[in-house]
Amino acid sequence: MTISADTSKKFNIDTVENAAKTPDAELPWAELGLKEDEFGKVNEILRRRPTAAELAMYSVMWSEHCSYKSSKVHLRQFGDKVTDQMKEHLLVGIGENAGVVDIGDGWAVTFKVESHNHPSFVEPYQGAATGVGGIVRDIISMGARPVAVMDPLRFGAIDHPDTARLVHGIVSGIGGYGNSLGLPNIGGEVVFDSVYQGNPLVNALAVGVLRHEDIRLANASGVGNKVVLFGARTGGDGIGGASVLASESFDDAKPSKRPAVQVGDPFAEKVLIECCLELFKAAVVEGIQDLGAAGISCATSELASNGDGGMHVELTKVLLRDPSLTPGEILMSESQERMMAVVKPENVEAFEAILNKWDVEFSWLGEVTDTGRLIIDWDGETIVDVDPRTVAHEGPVYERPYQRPSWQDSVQADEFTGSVQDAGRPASSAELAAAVVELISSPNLCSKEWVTKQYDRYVQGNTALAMPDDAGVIRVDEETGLGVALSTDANGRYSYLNPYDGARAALAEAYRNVATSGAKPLAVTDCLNFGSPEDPEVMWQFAESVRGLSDACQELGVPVTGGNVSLYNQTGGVAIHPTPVVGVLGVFDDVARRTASGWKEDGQAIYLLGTTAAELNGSEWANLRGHLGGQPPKVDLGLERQLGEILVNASRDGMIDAAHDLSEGGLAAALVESSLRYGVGARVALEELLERDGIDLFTALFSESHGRAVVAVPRSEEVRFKDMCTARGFAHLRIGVVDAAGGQLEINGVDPLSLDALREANESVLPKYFD
Amino acid sequence: MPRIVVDVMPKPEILDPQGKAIVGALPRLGFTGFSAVRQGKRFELTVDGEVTEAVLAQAREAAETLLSNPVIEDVVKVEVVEA
Amino acid sequence: MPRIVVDVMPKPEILDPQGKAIVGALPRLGFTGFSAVRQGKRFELTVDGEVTEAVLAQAREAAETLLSNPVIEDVVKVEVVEA
Amino acid sequence: MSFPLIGEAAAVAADARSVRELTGAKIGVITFPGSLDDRDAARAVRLAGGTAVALWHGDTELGDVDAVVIPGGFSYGDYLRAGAISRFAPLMSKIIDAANSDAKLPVLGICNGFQILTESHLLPGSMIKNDHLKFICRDQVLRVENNNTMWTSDYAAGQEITIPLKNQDGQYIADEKTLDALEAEGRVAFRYVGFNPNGSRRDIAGITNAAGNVVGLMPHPEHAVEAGYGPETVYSRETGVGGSDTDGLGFFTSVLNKLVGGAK
Ligand SMILES: Nc1ncnc2c1ncn2[C@@H]1O[C@H](COP(=O)(O)OP(=O)(O)O)[C@@H](O)[C@H]1O
Ligand SMILES: [Mg+2]
Repeated sequence: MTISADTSKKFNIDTVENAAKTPDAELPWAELGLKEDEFGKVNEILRRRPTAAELAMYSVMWSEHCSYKSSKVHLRQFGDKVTDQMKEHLLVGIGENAGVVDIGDGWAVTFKVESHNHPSFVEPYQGAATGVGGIVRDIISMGARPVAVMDPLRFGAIDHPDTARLVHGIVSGIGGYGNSLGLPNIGGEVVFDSVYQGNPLVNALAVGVLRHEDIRLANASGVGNKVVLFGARTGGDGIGGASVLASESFDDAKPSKRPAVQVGDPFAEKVLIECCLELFKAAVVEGIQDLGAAGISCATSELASNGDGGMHVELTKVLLRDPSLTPGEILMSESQERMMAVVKPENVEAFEAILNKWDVEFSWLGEVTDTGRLIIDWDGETIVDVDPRTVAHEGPVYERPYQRPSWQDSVQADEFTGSVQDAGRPASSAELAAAVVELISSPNLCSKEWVTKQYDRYVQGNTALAMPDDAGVIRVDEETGLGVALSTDANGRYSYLNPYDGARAALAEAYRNVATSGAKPLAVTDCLNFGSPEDPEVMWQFAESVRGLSDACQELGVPVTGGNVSLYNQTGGVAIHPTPVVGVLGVFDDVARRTASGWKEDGQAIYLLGTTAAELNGSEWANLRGHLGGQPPKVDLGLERQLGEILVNASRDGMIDAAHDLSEGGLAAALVESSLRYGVGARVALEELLERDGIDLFTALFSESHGRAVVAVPRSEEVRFKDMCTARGFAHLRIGVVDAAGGQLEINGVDPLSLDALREANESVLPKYFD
Repeated sequence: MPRIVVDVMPKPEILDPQGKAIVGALPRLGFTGFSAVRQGKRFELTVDGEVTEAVLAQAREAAETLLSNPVIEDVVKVEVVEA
Repeated sequence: MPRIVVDVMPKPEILDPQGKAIVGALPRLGFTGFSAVRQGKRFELTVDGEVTEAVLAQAREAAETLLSNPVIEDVVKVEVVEA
Repeated sequence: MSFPLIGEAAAVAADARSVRELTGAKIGVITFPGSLDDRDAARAVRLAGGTAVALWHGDTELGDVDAVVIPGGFSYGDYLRAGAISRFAPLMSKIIDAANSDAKLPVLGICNGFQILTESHLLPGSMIKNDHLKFICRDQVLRVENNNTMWTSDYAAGQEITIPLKNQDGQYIADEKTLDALEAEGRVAFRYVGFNPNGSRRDIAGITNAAGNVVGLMPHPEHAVEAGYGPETVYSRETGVGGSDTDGLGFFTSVLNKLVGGAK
């Protein structure tokens, strides 16, 4: 059963010939989102007016989302600041569907994070679900088997009436899609802050594994090779704007309604994954591209412009879910679960056999040519004749004005220390104990288990660490134990206070998390979530963040391999905090060496690595007191690098049995989390620390200074461990001992905290709001 | 006790993965006469007492707000049946 | 094209977790007139051509074998509607 | 004692003698469109010492296998009802016949596989949505109530094991008569202990047919077969009990031992 477009119906087909003859025809370029000068440029490129179908293509490919027109000039720094040494492990860098990193033994890993913020606000379940679907297709199209997902999420205030709707929908959407694909969810973030109220952030990361020789790229080479579209049928998804292509509508009947949202079909995608992997194994595809934003427009123009430069397709061959779609709409449709591939004629039969085995529908659309043109026909008449590069790569580039916000200085001057709120700083042992409990039962530091238990972390049988540990860890090679670790992080409050340092802090934290698990950090992906680029102050935040992240990558020697920019995240003219989500990938020779975040063995020594300064600005504690001002904690990437080396060496050489980095909530949060991980407490004394770093107990517990971690060291390894830290000149201090029998966390100067009470405080928060 | 039946279907323009899977399975079982299947929901609300206009209005509103997701579904029927 | 509607409901003696959740939510939203809710499924099968007795028989059999699980569900209706 | 490194227990899973004997037994693992834990089930078979054979739902012949595992996942997306469409796969009718035949082919249905077995009426009852309506993934304690089946003979009767559970439609239901009969005949094979994760009647996690060759359960033994990749039973957050990371291996060694021991 194959229904192609109903060519018997009469469209007013706007052919290239017609366009040449009717130069003055009115076109709805503004409604399609093109600016006047952009429309002018299209005319200039074509040396005539565009056809309706061409207009559809240019408008969607030149949109902010597809062309990165506002961000491009800044993103270049990621490439410019990459040294040869950083490139050592890069097999595929920025620009392809996802970057590919060499992890040794012929294995490679590809990973990328992307946003699906706006769709998730409108329809949380489907928006989040299709976000996972989209990023996973990027991974497949590199030739990899997807092996895990992660989901950094940001919501409005936990008690806002709309938050439960979004949390329920988004979490079940991520789970509903990812669980059905058989991809373990190995980490993410859940942050609540009223700045995200009307604009939740749903970022999704996927990681895939492949052999070096399996890398596939999105290019259409080999004149005469066939172009095929396969997977789900094309429907009217995501083409709201295209209905203004009036010149295209039916003569006799109005097109049927276009869907307001896209609905995902995870089953179709799971079948697509297995089918693609079988195609790769049989070596029957030359180039492949997933269909995401801008659908066929994007796939044809990118494949063509990355290849030998020409492609000729017949659009009526596209299998449709809704036969009333017009050619322009078919080109713009964002229907999910579709792929496009280039296949040699001699492989066509083998290709079809594999698709038939998996019951996947396909249609041959055309072939690769050497004309340098992308030509699209509708029932034999040419409706698109363009240079594909002008569509895919030569879109407009803006140097948008940017300007440091007028309020930045006064915000930075408003320190938490010395502020009115500071008067109530906890000091007595009872107050400090209450403060610890308040901290770990806050929306941002409470247990995220209500979320994570809705995700399958076991499927595929290779998950060595997942939530609540610092990084997700996946075995890649069953024989050797070769594997990877991943963590994503961002702190919107730090970035609001200082976007340059905030971005560096995000990288530092993700890097630290990966090292804490025992993996050597190798590469970076990022999802830059910001407000409107047309607001110069937002644009400044963006520019500063990219500058900060790219500088930091250079300092730490880890390249950005790919990512995503999400702009216009604002409601009622108010932008979200700048939120650069940074994902770091690290590698293990043997994941058996991975370090979990909780201690277990009675009597092991607890060490604090790094030094603590009075850095409470932007902290979780200040947030709980309703304060946001001052400069965020200082980032010293030299120290981060040293800390990372110590953690990785210690893990590899069996010197530590547990490690947990310090980040939001500082030492207090880390001690509680490491105790609750396996329900094993500790006795801690911080007097020496207070003396050494010149701080009080409250600061020691709640400051968020970077470059720190706590580790549990077996007695037998203590000397070796201390010697290593000393040799490297890295601050280390024994602050306590693991106490398996006591059932409590005992900190000198703080009332004892029973683990049962801590667990109850930590785990009851999300159920209270969302069950 | 009287019941009100509410029928909810995916909007026609929206992809219905479940219906798609079913229409694929039917011919394999020898059911060949069907070209499309869509799967929706049927709710039976038991009314406490008599079905007044007010109760019916409540059912209609519940159908639009709670029982269906207006972004992707249509309420196709709200109807009283006697048990 | 003509359609056949098949309605399937959970058996009365089977607990229906979705219906239970809905009946719990209704009063919180101010809908107070309902004492019970059950959630079932509604299928719309599009018939290729005319609805003959044979097609209807197919639909009835599909309803009993594929569209419902007799252990937990009852087919409550198989009915032709014209589009 | 330090935390077992990943892989240690796997290496000692079966001693050298039994491995040699058991590799002769072939255990088929069937893949449907949307199966997810098929490769994991095959790995479990191998780690237990057997030979895993990949089976395809569309095949019309069962071929040369001594037992079959129907793995977990979302076959056909769990659309319509979990297992409803897969039950009609060509290979399923062969499996149904072989399970009911005198040869009594051993069949283990895990999660989606269990759902397929009930849809096929190889096992009574059915699964509906979890009572809390959400997907749940957790380390779950089970009691082995019947160790006289092909898949449980390596456990002690009443033994408590911890294996992962992950599903959306895991609430086991059947009418009272059926439930009473299952209890009376000792066909409740596994019960949830400490926490019923989905509202299943009488805490039932898995059941067996009368002959003991067909067993189905919702939790996933194949995810508890390798140290470091199983539930964190040594210090589990979720269960608070001790145990090992490899409690699920017994399912696979049971059937292999039975097959090699001539029970086939
Ligand atoms: N949305 C989510 N999805 C999956 N895992 C999550 C999610 N949110 C938090 N987690 C996990 O919970 C744990 C605690 O999160 P967080 O405190 O943000 O970690 P960290 O401070 O180490 O970055 C981590 O293991 C993290 O990966
Ligand atoms: Mg951490």
